[in-house]
Amino acid sequence: MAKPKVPGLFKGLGVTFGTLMRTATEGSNTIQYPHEKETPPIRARGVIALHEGNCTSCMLCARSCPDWCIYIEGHKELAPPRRAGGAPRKVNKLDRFDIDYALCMYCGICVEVCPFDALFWSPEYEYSEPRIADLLHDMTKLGEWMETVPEAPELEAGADKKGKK
Amino acid sequence: MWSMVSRLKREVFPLSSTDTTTEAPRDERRDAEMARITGALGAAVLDSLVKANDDMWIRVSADAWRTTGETLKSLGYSYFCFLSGIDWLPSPFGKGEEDPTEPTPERDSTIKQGYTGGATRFQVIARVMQPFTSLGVNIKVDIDDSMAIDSWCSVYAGANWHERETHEMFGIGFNGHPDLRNMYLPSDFEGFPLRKDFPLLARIVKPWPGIVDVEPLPGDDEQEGEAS
Amino acid sequence: MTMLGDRQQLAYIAAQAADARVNVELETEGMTLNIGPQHPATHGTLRIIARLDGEQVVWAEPSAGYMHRGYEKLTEVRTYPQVTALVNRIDWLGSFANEVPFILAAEKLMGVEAPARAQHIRTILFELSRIANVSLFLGDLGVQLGAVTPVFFAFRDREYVLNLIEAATGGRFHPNFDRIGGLKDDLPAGFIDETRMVMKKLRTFCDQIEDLLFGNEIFQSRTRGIGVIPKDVALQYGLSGANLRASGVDWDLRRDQELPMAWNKADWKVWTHPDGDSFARCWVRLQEVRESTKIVDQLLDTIPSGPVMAKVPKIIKVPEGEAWVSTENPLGEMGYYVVSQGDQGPFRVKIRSASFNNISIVPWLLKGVYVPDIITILASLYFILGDIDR
Amino acid sequence: MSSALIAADLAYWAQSLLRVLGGLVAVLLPAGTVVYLFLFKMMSFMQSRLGPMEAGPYGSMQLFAEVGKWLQKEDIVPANAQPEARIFKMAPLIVLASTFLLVVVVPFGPDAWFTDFEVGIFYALAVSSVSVLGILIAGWSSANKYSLLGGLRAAGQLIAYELPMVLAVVGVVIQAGTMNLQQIVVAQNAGSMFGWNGVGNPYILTQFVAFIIFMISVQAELTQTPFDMPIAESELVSGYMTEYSGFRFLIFFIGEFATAGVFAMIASVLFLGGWGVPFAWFGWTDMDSIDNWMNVVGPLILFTKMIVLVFFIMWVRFSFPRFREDQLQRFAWKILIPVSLVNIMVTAVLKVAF
Repeated sequence: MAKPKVPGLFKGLGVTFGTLMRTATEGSNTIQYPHEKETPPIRARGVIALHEGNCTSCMLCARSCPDWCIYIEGHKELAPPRRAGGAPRKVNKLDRFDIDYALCMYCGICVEVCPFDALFWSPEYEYSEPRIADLLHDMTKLGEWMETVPEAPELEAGADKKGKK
Repeated sequence: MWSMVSRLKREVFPLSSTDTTTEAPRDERRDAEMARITGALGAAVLDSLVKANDDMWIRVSADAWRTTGETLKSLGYSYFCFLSGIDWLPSPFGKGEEDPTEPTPERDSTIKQGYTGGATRFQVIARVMQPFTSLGVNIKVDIDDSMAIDSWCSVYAGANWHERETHEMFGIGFNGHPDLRNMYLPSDFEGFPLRKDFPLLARIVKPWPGIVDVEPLPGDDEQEGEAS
Repeated sequence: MTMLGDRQQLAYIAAQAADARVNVELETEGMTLNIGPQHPATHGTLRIIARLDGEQVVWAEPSAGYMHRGYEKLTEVRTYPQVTALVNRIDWLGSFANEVPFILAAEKLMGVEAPARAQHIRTILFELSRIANVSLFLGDLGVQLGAVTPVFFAFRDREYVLNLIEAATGGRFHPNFDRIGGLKDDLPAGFIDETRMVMKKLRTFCDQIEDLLFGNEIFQSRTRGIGVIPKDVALQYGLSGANLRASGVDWDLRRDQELPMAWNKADWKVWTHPDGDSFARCWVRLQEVRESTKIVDQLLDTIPSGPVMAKVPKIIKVPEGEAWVSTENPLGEMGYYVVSQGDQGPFRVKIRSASFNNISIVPWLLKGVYVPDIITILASLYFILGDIDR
Repeated sequence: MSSALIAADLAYWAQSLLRVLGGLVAVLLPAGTVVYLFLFKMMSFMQSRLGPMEAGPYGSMQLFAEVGKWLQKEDIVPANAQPEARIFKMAPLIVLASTFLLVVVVPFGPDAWFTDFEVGIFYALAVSSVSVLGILIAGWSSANKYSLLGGLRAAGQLIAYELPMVLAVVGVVIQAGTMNLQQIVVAQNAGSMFGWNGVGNPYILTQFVAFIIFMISVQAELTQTPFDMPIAESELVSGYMTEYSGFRFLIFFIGEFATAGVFAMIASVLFLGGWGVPFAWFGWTDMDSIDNWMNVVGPLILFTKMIVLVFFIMWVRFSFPRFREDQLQRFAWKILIPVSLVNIMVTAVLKVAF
């Protein structure tokens, strides 16, 4: 230590004064929230979006949910055949797909297990409600979130590109 | 003793070459350690198990529980890691993941103990470690119908809270424990939550949402209504 | 050294009692002070029942359980992936670090090992969560001792780390990123450069905290010699992590235990302090943040390429067996004793959390100290309520 | 003293009204400025944030918003404090009263003062202790253990720090040869150092030790960090203020910062030359030759000096951790008091020698 010893009390005063000057000249580290917003990262788990057409009511997400916050009901329907002349297919059509965000703990297991790519994460976060019951998002509301779902991010160098979806 | 142990550490764990491990010497290390433990404990050890490159288990008789702690401490296992209980009864309630309209499935209720076996439904498991070498030993002990065992408080001071927790969660008593009040639960709470026959109400009061609820086409049979 | 702290405390109490006996007519009944469950110093809902003589503590005992969530019971009805989502809520400030030992235990039972790249990234995220956790401790320490500014510095710079964790895992607080056999996903592009910059900021933060707090004479007079834990007592109570190392025990599970993680691929130092007092504990933690930034920096240079997921079946069934894995978490030794009976979920999980042991020494430690020292000692022992109550 | 109050020929009730208004301005204006400038803005900037930004331009109306909020809140008296509710309710007023009593003797200009006591500083030090009573009453009557501890700590602390403060002032009094604050100001500005009167003779230069001790004591008297054990939010929740809500808390809050402002004024009167500028700059020699415009500029000068001193008080407050109660007492009795006694001795010897 070649530097002369400064009493710790004055060093501490220096730190706070330095920060004062830095905030005054370079701006603060905070954001004035309602006026400007931070963009969350692409992967941020904000809200779950539902692509209704892909869902087959297979119940995998509802079963894998750790706190049982997904409710699914459906019915069977006849859909036009894939090839001309084929028999009409029987498909499962959703009647109800609710996620209770008051219970959801944002673990993402449902999105991960979905075998038909019907669930996606969107980084949107502004959906707080004054009434807790309004946090139960139904099919249409979950479908609206689809517009906000971003593309998956590029991976870091050295990653195994042919990996997952 | 500290210096001895730390020298041992330097010999066994050269920091730079930890990634080039070879299986054999480590096994010898645990085997030797186990021989030392069983030698010191003598007849108290009912069963022992060394898993190569993994861990050590011993099961001791209930009346030798306190002396086991004392002996292990004198063997250098001065770090108290944890103490808890295990209820080996398979849960009579399952995971709550069944259709309430179906009849309750038959459940296997045979008690099947884990490593080093056992004879009773409840076991107490404790783990102590040798600092620096990071060798640890898991000690199990059977709890008979008296549901009590000697306390380790006087051996490892840290066992105090762990025993209190085990007492309230499993109902296992600890003779000689200074103060077995409940830690978490209200003092008039009835039942022992971590016993398997204590139902987890959250999974019982709410119906499982995983039941397939897809209405079949009007013309279809009931059997075909199952989800694909 | 061993007996010294104890004897000092006993002598102090004895002297107090003698004083009280002399002034019989002045002898007053002690006052019982409930510190908590709602109290600014018990970040969470710990309650400390202290019997006071004036401002001196005659007897004190923590009473936990106001946030007991019964995780050990909950794990019994959950599958392994679901348990992972659960356990990162135990120590909510260093959440990724909670997942790792559980996943390692499950991997041990299944006999799989994560690919090298996954191990590397795991270690990086583990250390990032340590930084996020302990840097908040450093700020909070200031608040506990009456300095308001450090905690804002801590939140400021911790935010960068949380942003990193969020960019990689999708969750700021609860990543749920670790999977049996590897990781959920690879790192997003740009993560490495970003992390390097953040690590620089964190080192500046450490310097600032050192100047603002650790060098401050008032801080030193408040923490030095307060709450001395001798080495053998620390071991007996099962103290771990920085609390143990501050008592002079040179033991770090990251270095001394072999796990399929990448700590041994970096060059770093385990800091210890001979004093065992509150200052030592805080100081060791400060150094640990610095070492963690070093570990992260070095590991970023050497991330191997390849997959991040080993071959594991889609529906995970863990074979019968028992496994214990513990790691050196931000708060200390965090371990899971997993008993499997071949099911999709564990049969029994014993969660050995660091704070539970760390805080169990409090009744021993608080005898004879003053009310402000209770706060100092609690702050320096550093507990997270979720980690005590589980 | 030559001239009386500016409006000496007004009726008594008009004079009283003017005095009351003036007192309110002299207490509330500094308090508001201190809160906005230091508590809201400087503290935030030191912590890399901006502080309140929504109410008014740059958040300048925030204090009014806060006052509005507090006034709307319920005035809660804890159940156990009900039997003595009157005393409980009275406590904050006593604390605020001591602030108003203090500002009475502060001179703002050659003719701008409320009263002109011959023993002004003696009076100021005496009434400043009245706030201890209020705090002790608040702590005791709250029927709360934390409040009680806080109140007792405050009593012990304020008594311990009253003494070094008095002793520090004694040095100034010896040098000025008067206890009248107005004359202390004049003595500093009319004085000269070794024949050079360019800056007058502010006592901060000759009485630097006393100045430091006085400021430390002020810090303790105001219960600001590092001496904020009576409040100690991490230990005692909020000390004697714990049970107060609504406008009674507001009074404590305003009282704290108003007292900070008033004490900073007294310190600048004692050590920085008060409202005055060195008289030699304008060729004044004594009170009577001062131009009348100093009655307008003087308060501004005093205000500026006050802001500078409060800046230091707050800077320390936002940077330091707090002492422990016994350390504080030790610091007062073993360091501050002996040092100030030595200071008095040296001052006296030099006074006699020159």
